[in-house]
Amino acid sequence: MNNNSLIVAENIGYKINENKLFHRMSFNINRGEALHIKGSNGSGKSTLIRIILGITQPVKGVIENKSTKEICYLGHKNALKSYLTLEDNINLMQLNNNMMLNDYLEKLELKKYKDVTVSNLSFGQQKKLALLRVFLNNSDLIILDEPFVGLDDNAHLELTTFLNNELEKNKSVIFTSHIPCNINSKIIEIPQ
Amino acid sequence: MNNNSLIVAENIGYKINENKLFHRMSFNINRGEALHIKGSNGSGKSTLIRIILGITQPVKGVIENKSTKEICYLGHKNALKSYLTLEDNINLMQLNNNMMLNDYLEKLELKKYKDVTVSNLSFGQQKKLALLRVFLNNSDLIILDEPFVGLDDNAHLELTTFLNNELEKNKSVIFTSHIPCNINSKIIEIPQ
Amino acid sequence: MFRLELLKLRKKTRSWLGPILVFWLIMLAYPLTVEFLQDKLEIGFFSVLWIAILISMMLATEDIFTEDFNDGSLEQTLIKNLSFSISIVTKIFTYWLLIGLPISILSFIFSLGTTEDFLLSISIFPLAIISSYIFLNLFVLGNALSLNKGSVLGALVTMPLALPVLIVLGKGLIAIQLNINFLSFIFLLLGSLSIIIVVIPVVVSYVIKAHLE
Amino acid sequence: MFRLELLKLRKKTRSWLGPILVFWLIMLAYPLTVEFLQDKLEIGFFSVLWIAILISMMLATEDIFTEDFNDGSLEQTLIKNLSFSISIVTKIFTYWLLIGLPISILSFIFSLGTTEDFLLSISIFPLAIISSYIFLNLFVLGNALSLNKGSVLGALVTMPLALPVLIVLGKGLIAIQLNINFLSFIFLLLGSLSIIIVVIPVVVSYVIKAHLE
Amino acid sequence: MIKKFIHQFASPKTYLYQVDRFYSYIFLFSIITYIISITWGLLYTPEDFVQGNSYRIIYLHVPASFLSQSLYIAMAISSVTYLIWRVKLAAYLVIAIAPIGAMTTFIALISGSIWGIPTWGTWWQWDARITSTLILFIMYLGLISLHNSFSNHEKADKLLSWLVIVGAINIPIIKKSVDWWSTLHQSASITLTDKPSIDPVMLYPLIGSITGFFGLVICLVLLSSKYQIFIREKNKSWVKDYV
Ligand code: HEM
Ligand SMILES: Nc1ncnc2c1ncn2[C@@H]1O[C@H](COP(=O)(O)OP(=O)(O)OP(=O)(O)O)[C@@H](O)[C@H]1O
Ligand SMILES: Nc1ncnc2c1ncn2[C@@H]1O[C@H](COP(=O)(O)OP(=O)(O)OP(=O)(O)O)[C@@H](O)[C@H]1O
Ligand SMILES: [Mg+2]
Ligand SMILES: [Mg+2]
Repeated sequence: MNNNSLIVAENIGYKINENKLFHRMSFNINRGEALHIKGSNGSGKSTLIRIILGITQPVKGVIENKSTKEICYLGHKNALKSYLTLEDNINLMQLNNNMMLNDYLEKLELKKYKDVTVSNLSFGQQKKLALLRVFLNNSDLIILDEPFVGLDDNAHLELTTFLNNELEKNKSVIFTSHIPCNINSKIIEIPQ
Repeated sequence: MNNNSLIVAENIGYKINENKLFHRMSFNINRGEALHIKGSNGSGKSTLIRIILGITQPVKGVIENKSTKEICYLGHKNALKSYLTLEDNINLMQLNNNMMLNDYLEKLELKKYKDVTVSNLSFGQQKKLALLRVFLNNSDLIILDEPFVGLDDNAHLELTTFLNNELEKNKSVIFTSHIPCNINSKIIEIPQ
Repeated sequence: MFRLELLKLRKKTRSWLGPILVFWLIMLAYPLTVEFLQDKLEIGFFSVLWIAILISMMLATEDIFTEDFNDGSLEQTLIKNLSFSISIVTKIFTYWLLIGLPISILSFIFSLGTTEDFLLSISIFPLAIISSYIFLNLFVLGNALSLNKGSVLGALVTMPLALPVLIVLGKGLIAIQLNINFLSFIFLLLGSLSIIIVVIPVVVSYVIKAHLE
Repeated sequence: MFRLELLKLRKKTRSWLGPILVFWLIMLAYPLTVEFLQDKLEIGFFSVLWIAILISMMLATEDIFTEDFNDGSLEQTLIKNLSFSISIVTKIFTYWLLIGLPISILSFIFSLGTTEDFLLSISIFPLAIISSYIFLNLFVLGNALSLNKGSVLGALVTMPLALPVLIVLGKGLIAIQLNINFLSFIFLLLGSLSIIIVVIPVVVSYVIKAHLE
Repeated sequence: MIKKFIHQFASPKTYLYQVDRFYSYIFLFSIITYIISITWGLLYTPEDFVQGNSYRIIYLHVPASFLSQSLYIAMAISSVTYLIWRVKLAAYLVIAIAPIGAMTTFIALISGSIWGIPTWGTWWQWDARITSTLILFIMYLGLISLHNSFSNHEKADKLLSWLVIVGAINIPIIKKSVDWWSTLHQSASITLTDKPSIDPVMLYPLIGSITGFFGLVICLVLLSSKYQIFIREKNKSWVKDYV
């Protein structure tokens, strides 16, 4: 509860149609901290994230977001337009940092696919394209719902290094993952 | 090339729009064998699988499928109807083995969600539901494109045990995965 | 298989009830847009009826394949050991049963309500049945051609194919009213239908396979 | 933001060219379904015109939100620091610009071609512009209400709302022909439009938020 | 032998450099021809006895209608070349011509409609020639759309070529429609065998306008094929050098 905290959740609970997902969850995230939300399938990780984002309202408790900037979020769905090319999708994302963009396109091996329609890209390439929004964010809170899904080793490494860098820059990260990853983070576990 | 072989691929090559994915790939799979197709994102694993399935034609080479039964396939997409309930989706799959079905519903912790619309299920629950088609297959070749994506540890274990059992029953498995898994298999790597 | 298609479509209320409601809306709205006497109402009535059937069939097929394409079911059907064309025929028939048939019945009712001529209206019924089936097939083809969102191929191809049917319908109506060779129009339509029923599923299955490659 | 919507829609050829082509088809097909002399053609013409505008607006909005809903873009828009209602207004305007406006122009041309009455046709133009915008808004509401495939809520709600507009259009036409208080109809429509433009986006944004929860 | 020759000559690279050599001459020649014949036709020919001044739209209508079919035939020839000899350039030409063909057909339809208003009293008639021209227009659009809707360019090329060849039946139908069915539309006024049924005063500017229009459209086709080559071969080193 210090000045440094970004998200403060107190006693939040959620249920849908008599299906109690969690209750009395309290946690807080400071700047420069990462939070790994763990739990089995269907335990309510994505739901909790949507509560943090403010899309869903918790049934009980309060949650406070002290950041003034837009949250950078990537969920299970990529928010890509499958009928547009890679390049058009990047245009839609309105990423400003052009130099870095080229850098990341190179690193993620997407450069030569600029004119390929997204529906023709491979599963992992689509995820990597969606992650560009994260790599080039300018917010102080990054929320990722299973971002490692479908990534090959190279891209996986790229993402962990990036996130660790961001943490050092005093940004905060909240993520879920069933795939082990190398990020130094607090852990909360949603019980079944 | 013995009597026991199920899939025989010789010198197959594929390219799309001047983008050469692979060439001169040869491999064969015998009954009771597993094949792990490896490669980085966009290297052509899913494309190779679609060629094995006969959906896509290779540009060069021949591939022969000696199985007489339908292939059991689960790709990146779940082939579920998101507007139907879990139960209706199971009905659509036309799975016959009812006792086993209940067993697996129990094991995968899906039982209590029978009446929930698939679009409301969690990411992992949807994958598990799609995997029911695999768990209750009656074919002698199972092809899975990144089946471990989104599964929690319990479901992951369930799937590997199942696949290992199938292999012992002399069935064959072809799969791709960026997530390490415990299946004793041949490996082919598609070079970048 | 038919049972499965039926289950799928029935639960997707919007897809079958939507077109029927729209048909109903158009037929209800028609008299509102004209301010003429009862007898003049009939003049435009049948144009609107045919166009309404055309439209509702178009709406009915709007995602007949795109959905299966996007969620991966189409691939599953493709690797089944059964003819893809047959599965398309089944699908079309299911759609017709849940949408085309009710609309044909509604056509009869609306026609009776407007013209108050039972004989005329009862002749409208087979015309509506056959033409809805033909339109459904045409739009299925159109939908298959434009599985890809960027393409308007479907609309472009269906149009020239639908026009002759509309012409025949228009002429058939005159035939009914003048009480001449009405049956020959029915046979003409039935003839086209029988060709279409065979050809379209085959073409559609090729088109979809090409799209999936 | 408008620029982005425009880019998105423009590349999705089927979504904007499709409805325009369908409109064109209906208007072309209309004379084929009737076998009357030129002067009688006019009687049904305007009914068909209004219905065609209605239909093409319905087609235009058919996946205005479902697509964004399914691919997750809607969530992204929601967490942006900008008003969701405004983004809906922008979206509607883009759709109208790419579909409603061309259709209004086509209405003018078809009307001119059929009636050969320039003054009448030039009065049709504003009616078409305003009514296409109104219809678009109504169907956007409908689409938002039935984001979920199982629901026909959209069709059910839009219908009673569209009927009054059609009635006004019908009466407006009479007004033009009799050369009386045409302007008052335009004002009536403009009045409804101005209310709708404000109310619908707000309602729609609530509905969508409720769907996403 | 033939195959080797064709492949050598029809490499996109050679083609591109040849186009650059001749393009400006063709352009200059045709624009001058077209302007001269049009001014002549519009200003210095007498009014038509029956149609008054409205017939002057002929200088747009006839060349456009004529070209809409010629371009389709060119597409069909390219398609055959592609399917038999697998010449890539031919495939590029097919898809390069299609939009230009659609454009000229559109001009033919519009100019015909405009001409129809004073002469026939209607702008549209479901008569054989007009309908078949409309179908030609829709076919052009359909072919373009078909090509766009397949992500695999080679597949798209092959399919397109086959369909172009199948669709070629429409061409004789358009040509002969005025003879086979009695229609509102004019029958041929210029034929190779008979003496023209049109006054020489109108004939020469008409021929001139056809030639000029033809040249201009060829220029468009050249530009469009250049564009196609750039798109399809953009990863080849010589294209990068060229640009
Ligand atoms: C939308 C309406 C029309 C369409 C689609 C149309 C189409 C065509 C076509 C396809 C040709 C054939 C060109 C060729 O033989 O290579 C043609 C030629 C011609 N059209 Fe039209 N036309 C239309 C209206 C008119 C009208 C209204 C007139 C004048 C009354 C007219 C006069 C002519 C003449 C004089 C020729 C030249 C005939 C020849 O020398 O072969 N057309 N038109
Ligand atoms: N209408 C409903 N009725 C009953 N349960 C529901 C309903 N809608 C959603 N649920 C349940 O709420 C839970 C939502 O879980 P959520 O998506 O947050 O899981 P998750 O922890 O992200 O899982 P995963 O690891 O699979 O992504 C699921 O168990 C789902 O079945
Ligand atoms: N039209 C096209 N033009 C160029 N490249 C294309 C086109 N369509 C597909 N591709 C490429 O073909 C490849 C298809 O790869 P595929 O989906 O088989 O990859 P994968 O090995 O399964 O990757 P992942 O691990 O990400 O699932 C991708 O690199 C994709 O970009
Ligand atoms: Mg989740
Ligand atoms: Mg893959």
